[in-house]
Amino acid sequence: MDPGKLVSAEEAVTRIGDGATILVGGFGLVGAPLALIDRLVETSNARDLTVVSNNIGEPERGLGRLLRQSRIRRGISSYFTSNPEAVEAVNRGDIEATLLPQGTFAEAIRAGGAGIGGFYTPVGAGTLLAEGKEEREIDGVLHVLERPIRGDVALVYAARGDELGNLWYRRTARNFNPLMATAADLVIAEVGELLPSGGIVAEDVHTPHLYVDLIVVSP
Amino acid sequence: MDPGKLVSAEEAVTRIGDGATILVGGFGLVGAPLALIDRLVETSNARDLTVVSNNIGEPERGLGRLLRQSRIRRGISSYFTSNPEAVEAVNRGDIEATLLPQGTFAEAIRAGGAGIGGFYTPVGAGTLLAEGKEEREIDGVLHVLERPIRGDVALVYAARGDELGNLWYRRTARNFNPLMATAADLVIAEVGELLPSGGIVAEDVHTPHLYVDLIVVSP
Amino acid sequence: MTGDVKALIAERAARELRPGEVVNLGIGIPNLIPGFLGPASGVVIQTENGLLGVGPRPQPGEEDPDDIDAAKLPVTALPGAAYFDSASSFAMIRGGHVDVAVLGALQVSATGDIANWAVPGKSVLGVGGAMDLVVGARRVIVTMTATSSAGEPKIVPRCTYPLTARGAVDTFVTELAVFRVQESGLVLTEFLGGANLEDVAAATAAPYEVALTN
Amino acid sequence: MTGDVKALIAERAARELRPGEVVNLGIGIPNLIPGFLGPASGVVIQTENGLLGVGPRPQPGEEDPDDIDAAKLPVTALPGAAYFDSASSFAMIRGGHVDVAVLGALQVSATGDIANWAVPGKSVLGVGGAMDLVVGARRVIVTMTATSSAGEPKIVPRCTYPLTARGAVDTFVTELAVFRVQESGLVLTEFLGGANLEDVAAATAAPYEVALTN
Repeated sequence: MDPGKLVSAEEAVTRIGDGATILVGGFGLVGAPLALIDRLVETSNARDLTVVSNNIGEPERGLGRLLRQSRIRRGISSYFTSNPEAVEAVNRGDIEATLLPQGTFAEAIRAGGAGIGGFYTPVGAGTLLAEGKEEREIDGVLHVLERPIRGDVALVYAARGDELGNLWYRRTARNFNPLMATAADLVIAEVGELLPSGGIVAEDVHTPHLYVDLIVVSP
Repeated sequence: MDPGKLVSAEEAVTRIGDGATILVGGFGLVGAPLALIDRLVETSNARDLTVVSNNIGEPERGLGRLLRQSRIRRGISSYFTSNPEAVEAVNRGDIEATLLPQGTFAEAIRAGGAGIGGFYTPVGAGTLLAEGKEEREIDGVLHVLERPIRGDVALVYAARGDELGNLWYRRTARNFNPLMATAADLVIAEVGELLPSGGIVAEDVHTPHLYVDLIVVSP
Repeated sequence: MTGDVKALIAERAARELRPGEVVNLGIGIPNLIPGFLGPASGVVIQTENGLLGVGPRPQPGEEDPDDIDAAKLPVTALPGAAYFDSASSFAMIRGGHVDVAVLGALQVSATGDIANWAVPGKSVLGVGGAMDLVVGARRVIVTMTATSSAGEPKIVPRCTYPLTARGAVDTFVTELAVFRVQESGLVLTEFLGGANLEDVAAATAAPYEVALTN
Repeated sequence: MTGDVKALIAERAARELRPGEVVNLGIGIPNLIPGFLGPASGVVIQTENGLLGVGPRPQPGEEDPDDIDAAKLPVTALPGAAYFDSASSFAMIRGGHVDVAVLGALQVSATGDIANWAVPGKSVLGVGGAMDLVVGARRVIVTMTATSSAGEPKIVPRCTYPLTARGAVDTFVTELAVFRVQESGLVLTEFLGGANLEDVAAATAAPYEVALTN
């Protein structure tokens, strides 16, 4: 029905421009759209990227490759520490780091996709991570106001996708992918297996197809 | 593994006390836990209830039966209008009505279950439904601050449940049920079919079992 | 309002929808639109009670009790449909992922304000998803008769009924004309059902320009 | 810290968990706890990267690349397990649906403050789910050695390291003792590994009462 969504990884990453904010799925490398990242590293020249991802890959793997190319200007993440090279890059001042508690990070991306202007969470209130943010007591508990996160492009990975763009994630490879698929102007889904339309049980679609703009099949 | 969750509908509704706030799933009667509601009507005397439900049933059906018994003190809903008797009861002053846009209603229940202290939505800002609520401009758009909704007890319906309490909802009977299952101190799930533990594919569990306290099998 | 008038409006509104667009249809005239969309229209229908990919009405006797739309009428689901909960559905709507909302109105203003949920002096006890839809959908089309049953124009300089949202509507389709809300003001772009300038003038209380596009 | 010390702490912490409780286990000592839970413990393990019902580590060669825990180590899933996305997982945690979080700490105070994610003077670039867990879990158990590798007591009158959360911790388990944070102040309820009052006094900088429960 919508054959226009299916493209090559190389073609897909041409849609990422200089200065873009990209949301990248995965918890560590599990559920990360590795073919898309590799093509971004190898065939795109987009620079000054803001990367929103729970981790910045590992040395030489995933987003760690992009980091080595000095193409990341800013990272928004809950755990830079899993890639020592990301920590070094931040400490050298090569990339700007915004750290969020992992649940706030997830919720802020969900809010970005859901048209929520901001939300109050008790997590992080009264700590270093609330500095510069509005805080208020709600029912006697200190909360911090967090803002939604959106991207220009989201790169997500799903084990299964159908031709319409419905997605189904396998085991813990789901993680941030469904949230990120809602929160970017252009959503590129890398799928392990491409099914005909309707190949995912309608109740068990994790990401409905309206969120997905382009589909790339993993090599 | 947790046989203690399985009870009769009659036993389950004894857990609803006078003055309780109850969250009741369903869009109209579709996805409403009708056996639980019927037992609440027929075997419980709990009064002065606050009912949080998208609709207040229909005359003589679902929550409409409870309404006829004058046991509802307050309704929080997006659409009282679908039961003319609910409208009459409000107009007579018999029940207090709190009206919310349907998306705000859903999001507030989700927030109640997710530990969110409040959220800003553009929906309803500047209208009658924002009266008495805090409003602020975010990125040039007027938003209204909405508070989370929680209940003492949630009554939900799922086509399938397993012995642990994992739930799977069928077609549009899902609606508010998964949200309500997260947002009450005691969650009672009426299930159409009871499966052994693991009878729902792990990726396709809609409500993980930790949310469910009691399971009742539909007659 | 006769069935002919409703059909006229629905047919014209259907032509506003483009292949691939995700559309939410309100109760009343908008619910007639699917009858005017060809099978190859490519329009995808979302219903806010939790289904993307609404198909035709089922044959009598083939209704599935769990498959309804927001009007609580039986529906079918097309291959590739997806079901989701109400928070997810309104996240979709509020988040701008539904391309078009088509819904009725009691009043609309020349600047796209809409009042469609409450009448002054009556208790306001039903809003449903109307506010979410007009705020969240990328394009909002109002389908309505030009005047109320009392003969009052519904297109007014300023809504006197309680607002659903301000500046939210892009297009009005009545039995007389199509109007576009533009930066410069309201523009009549097309006559319908053989109406002329005089007919529209008599049924419209707000100022508008005329710039026919066909 | 020797393996014996870690095992001692993990074993004692395991006995804090009750059948039916949903527990999230942090990296390090907490990750040893499953080894001390019998198969009939009834404890359900949640990992914040999206799995409720974590089972034993897989046999070598039987790892599934999509099945990991928050420490990024391979896990299995038990029958009746459920997977979910990260927003749902932290909704579960923040919303108070996880009964117990067990995690390590750099410092804790007599009032239950905890510092476990940042060292002063170093860049703070990793927080993960620690803040969400200590705020959201109904009961928070800290497992840690009594003193730092430099020999400094970790139980202090007031945390000098950046806080993870204030007043969040209920129980500390070290290799020397079990402490409960109560309204009245910190209470030592049990000695571990043959330690005595003197050992604990030397390793503890915060004031505490002693009220042995066994």
